[in-house]
Amino acid sequence: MHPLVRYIIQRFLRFLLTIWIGLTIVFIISRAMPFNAADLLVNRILSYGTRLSGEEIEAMRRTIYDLFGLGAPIHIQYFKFLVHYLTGDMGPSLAYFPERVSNIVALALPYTIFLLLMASLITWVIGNLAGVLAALSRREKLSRAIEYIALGAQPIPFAVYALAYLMLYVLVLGLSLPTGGIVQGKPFWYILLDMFNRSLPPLTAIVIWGWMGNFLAMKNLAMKIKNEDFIEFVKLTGAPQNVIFKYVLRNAFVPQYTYLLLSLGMMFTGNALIEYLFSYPGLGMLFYTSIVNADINLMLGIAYMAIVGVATATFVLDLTYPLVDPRIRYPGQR
Amino acid sequence: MILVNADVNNYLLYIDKITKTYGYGLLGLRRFKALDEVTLALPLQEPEILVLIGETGSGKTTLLKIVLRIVTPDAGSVYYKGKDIFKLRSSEVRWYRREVQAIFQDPYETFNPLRTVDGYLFDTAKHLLGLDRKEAEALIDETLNFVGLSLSRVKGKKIKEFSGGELQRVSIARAILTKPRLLLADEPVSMLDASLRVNILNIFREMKKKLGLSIIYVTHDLATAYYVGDEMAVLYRGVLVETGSAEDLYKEPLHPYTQLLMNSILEPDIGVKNRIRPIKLSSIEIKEFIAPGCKFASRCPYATPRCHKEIPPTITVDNRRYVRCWLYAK
Amino acid sequence: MAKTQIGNEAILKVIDLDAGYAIKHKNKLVKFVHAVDNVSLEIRPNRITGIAGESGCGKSTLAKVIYGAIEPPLEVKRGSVLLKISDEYKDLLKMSRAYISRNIWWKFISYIPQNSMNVLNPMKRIKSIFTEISKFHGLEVDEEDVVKYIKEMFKAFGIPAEAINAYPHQLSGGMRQRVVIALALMFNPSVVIADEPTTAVDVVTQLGILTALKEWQKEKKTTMIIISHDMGVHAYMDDDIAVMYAGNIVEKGSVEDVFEEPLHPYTKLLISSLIRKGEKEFKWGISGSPPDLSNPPPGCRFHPRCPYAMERCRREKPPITTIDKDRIVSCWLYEKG
Amino acid sequence: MSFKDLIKDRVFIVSLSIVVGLALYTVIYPAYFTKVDPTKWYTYPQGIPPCPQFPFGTTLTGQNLADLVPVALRNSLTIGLTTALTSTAIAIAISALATLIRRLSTAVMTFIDVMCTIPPLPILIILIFTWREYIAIPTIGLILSITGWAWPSRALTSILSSLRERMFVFTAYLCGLPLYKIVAKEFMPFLMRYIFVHFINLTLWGIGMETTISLFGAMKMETPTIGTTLYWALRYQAFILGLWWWYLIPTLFLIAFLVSLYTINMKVDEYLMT
Repeated sequence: MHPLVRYIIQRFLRFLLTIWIGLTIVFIISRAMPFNAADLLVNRILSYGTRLSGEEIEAMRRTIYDLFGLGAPIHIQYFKFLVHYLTGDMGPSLAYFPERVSNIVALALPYTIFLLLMASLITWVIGNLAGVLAALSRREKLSRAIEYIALGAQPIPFAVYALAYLMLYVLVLGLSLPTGGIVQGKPFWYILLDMFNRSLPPLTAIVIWGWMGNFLAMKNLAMKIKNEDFIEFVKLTGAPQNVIFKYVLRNAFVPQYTYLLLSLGMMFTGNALIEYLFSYPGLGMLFYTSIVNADINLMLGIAYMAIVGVATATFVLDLTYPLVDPRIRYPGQR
Repeated sequence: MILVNADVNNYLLYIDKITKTYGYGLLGLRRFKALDEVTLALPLQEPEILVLIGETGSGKTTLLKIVLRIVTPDAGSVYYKGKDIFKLRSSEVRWYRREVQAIFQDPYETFNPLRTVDGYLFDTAKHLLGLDRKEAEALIDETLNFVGLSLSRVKGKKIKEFSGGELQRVSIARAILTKPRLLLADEPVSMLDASLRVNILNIFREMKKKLGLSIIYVTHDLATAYYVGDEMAVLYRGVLVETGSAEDLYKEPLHPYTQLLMNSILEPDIGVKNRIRPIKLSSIEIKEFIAPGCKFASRCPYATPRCHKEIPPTITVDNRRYVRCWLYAK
Repeated sequence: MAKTQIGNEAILKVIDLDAGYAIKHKNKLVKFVHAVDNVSLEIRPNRITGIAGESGCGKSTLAKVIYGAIEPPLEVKRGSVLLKISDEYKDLLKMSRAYISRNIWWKFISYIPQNSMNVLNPMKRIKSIFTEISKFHGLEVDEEDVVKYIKEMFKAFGIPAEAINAYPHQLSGGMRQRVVIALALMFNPSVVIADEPTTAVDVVTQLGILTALKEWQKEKKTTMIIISHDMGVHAYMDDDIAVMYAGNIVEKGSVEDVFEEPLHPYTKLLISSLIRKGEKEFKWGISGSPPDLSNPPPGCRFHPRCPYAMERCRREKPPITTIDKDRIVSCWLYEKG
Repeated sequence: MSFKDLIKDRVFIVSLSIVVGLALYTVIYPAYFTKVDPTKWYTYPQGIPPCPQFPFGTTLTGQNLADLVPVALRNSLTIGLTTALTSTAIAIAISALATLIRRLSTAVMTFIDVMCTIPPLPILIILIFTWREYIAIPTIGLILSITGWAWPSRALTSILSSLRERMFVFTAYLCGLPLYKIVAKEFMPFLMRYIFVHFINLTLWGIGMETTISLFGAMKMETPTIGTTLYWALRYQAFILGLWWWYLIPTLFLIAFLVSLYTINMKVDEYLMT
């Protein structure tokens, strides 16, 4: 079997494993609550004032229990939960009852994935290019200055930066935030264009901050690779400076690409907060509304879809990894 | 060193048909034999230096790790003073560790760069001999003097402050601290300067004479092998191709591979230019391990079709001389 | 075995060279390791010259300086390295780094580094490493020539033909080392410097590599400089040999003279301490260890380990006495008049 | 960079004193100087800018920032520290498991990589949101470390698996050292540096997550932390109304602490590296 095929199968199995583990975590959370989600829904409905008699309430409570699959022994519940979630049926949303969670989330997911991929790739490219340039350039002072800025920003939490940027964006620059719900019923390219316009403000916010992390990681890595044996040797064979730059970048590319693949999960945190602050209609915004409405079911759905979304994005990027690292296409001897 | 399976009790060490296979290729499904039924023995009464001759990838390091109980073999067993070392009771493990010690090829990798070198000596004293720091000091200083150093020279220093030769002496001192009966040396001099090797080998000879220590000395350099060895065993791709006393092997190497090794020694005098037959380099390395017939067939000047198909049996030349080559089959 | 003398004028002259490593901490000089001290050497064309000596005696530093690879912390205090290019001598140390790396390196002089097991770019195929090198020097070499050259060299050095498209991590250490040697001989340079070409390699492979290098030298009339601590390698390979100790050249001469009648005590010890085939009786090795080059002992630097050390050796540095043409020794035992 | 240089290094001294000073301030001030419970609303006139009587000014919810900020900072730090402690402990345990038991290593490494790719925010928000009425401040730190251990254990595993192959591990084994001693004597000198760096980064990450989650409103909003203070500032439009002291002063305290903590981390890392 060709090593490339073996690699793709391996990555696909890991993709399925991620979804399974993610799903198990979501199940554990949903069952480890101090109160019972179904009771919450029943009380919520009763609070709307209803003229149902005693037994009818009991009957409704049983159907809702069954809907949530409660009451059965834990492994049956788990199995049911798996089946439901894998088929995309995540039960009703508490706040917008009887709207299905999957429909709500399905609208917001593309926005989030679009922003997540765009933000990660742009910050990754800018950060790494700047990092290599800084490591190899002869202009010491400039590269040191950039490094100090990046270092200074590291300890500051992203949330604090997000608030400061929001304030700068709205109050100082006086720019408006595009609001309004999710566009529906328009041709595909129109939605895409609208998605791109909507994502510009949050995207710039993330990129202005995000590149620094990659910059520092690449600068240290490039400095280390610059002193490797094969770079010393290629200098001795008479290679000009731009070839050395190309070699260092090419060899630093692999570990940094792995870092990108794994960091999508981390990037999601920052993205969700920026989506909420900039009212960008992604999972972040949806999460905020579900917290305000205490809509547990919707939250569980969002958590699950976030895991699926990030896992898919990682899997897609993973497929391009063999192009980056020849050791995958041609494994060593023994 | 008799290969016929005799009574294991009157041998210091008896390695009986040790076999170890490793996986390679897809998910390691295809197996190849790193060691193929290797049988060796060291006498109990008087100390002996057995030289194990083999190039990188001949399986010698795997064999040493098996004797040190770091790696477990797939088949065969190892007896030390009659006891199977893989069936030792937990109390006997510490005894075995005291009796059998080892030194390694690269002196700068033997010690942790962040730790002081004497730490290893005090650790050995504490854990294997139960001596605390004060009691161990005299013994350590005495052992270091034996190898030409002293505790004051070594105390509180890290590997940066030593030359390769000095570090190898400290490594030897650490190994002989517990008065072992067997020392395993994995190419101890190949990383040192050619001119410094003889100093270390002289220590080996003294250890055998004065401490009654048997040594398994692994190398690919036949000159040093003859200088220090009593018995020799040639290992090629996990197969024992020739064994015998040092004199026999030096005077009359039988196996073509031993002859090739003998011819490749570069000696510091003018005659070497015309004494050496220049050789063509072979380029088949991994394939040799899985070759059906004699592993050396692809490089052997006398190879016959039979060599490529069948593994030659072990032929007894006289009571202590064995060779595994079709040239000598009856 | 008379050497044909094509104009025995030296192809490479090292004159009064002083170089070393300036170890700085917060750019304050902490110590200066004086690795090459007052070295003069003439390398004759179409011959193999060996530089022998223990680890840490400065032979690798000398090789780097001869090659012109001066990079901090390596500094040249004094002296020049003259390379004969189209019949006139040019001092490598005065030329600009850009000029040397584009026109001199790999064309006139090439360098095989010390641990050449891991000096190949892990991300490039072997073939593209060979093709790219020609671009560094503006040589328009088309693909077939390069592939033909590689196949020929791989056959000579026993590297499997399919390795041409392999990545470095797919080859064994020994094979990568031979690929680097093939790389260094690519443009048929007139001078090749090989720093410990066969350490950490098995005895049989070592003989194979040295034989291939020897045949290449004979066929292409290249000048080679072999650096090794093993006198056996020098005996097999060299035509001339220079023995270095603690930064100085203590003895130089043709390999026949030096091996048949070594003069300097250190050379004698270097040769006698090597174990020969069939030697069983006790032998003395060299005691002690090489001096610290940042503060070497006064007078003759070998006096602490020299069996013949006299009072004078401890005080004064011995002059370089010329025994006869190209045969020198630096020791008070041979001081003239 | 010996220990003496570290101690005499001005920048190190300054940041160390800031960190210790702020830590003491957050512990001593609430204990002795606050007369009123800072979490109770409307105890003071609302929206007064900083003046002699209220050095840090008051909020629109009628709380005196001079009392609120130290308590908020202390709570944020406790969350950060508990996250760092638990996550580092879990990371060390899991990376030791992954490297020392060869059979398990590929399985555990795959699990670590999977946990790195799973986005932590939704899981943490749900857990904290559902349990917010029942848990104290340190427990939030424990919840955060459920996902916090993934990245440090990935780094530690790669270092440990390269150390495991080194020869001096065999030497230590031949010295008769038991397994835990080998880890302590051979691995620890290498690991100390990374464990310290990861500990500090986890503290920063913990505090960052706490701020983000409270901005989402998932925490128990009454408990004073820097995050909840910012949340209420956001809800009461402090930004637009220009009550700069309400959000600026807590943030400046937090940034001062974190920046000096990070500087200490850099300096100690440099020292441990030699």
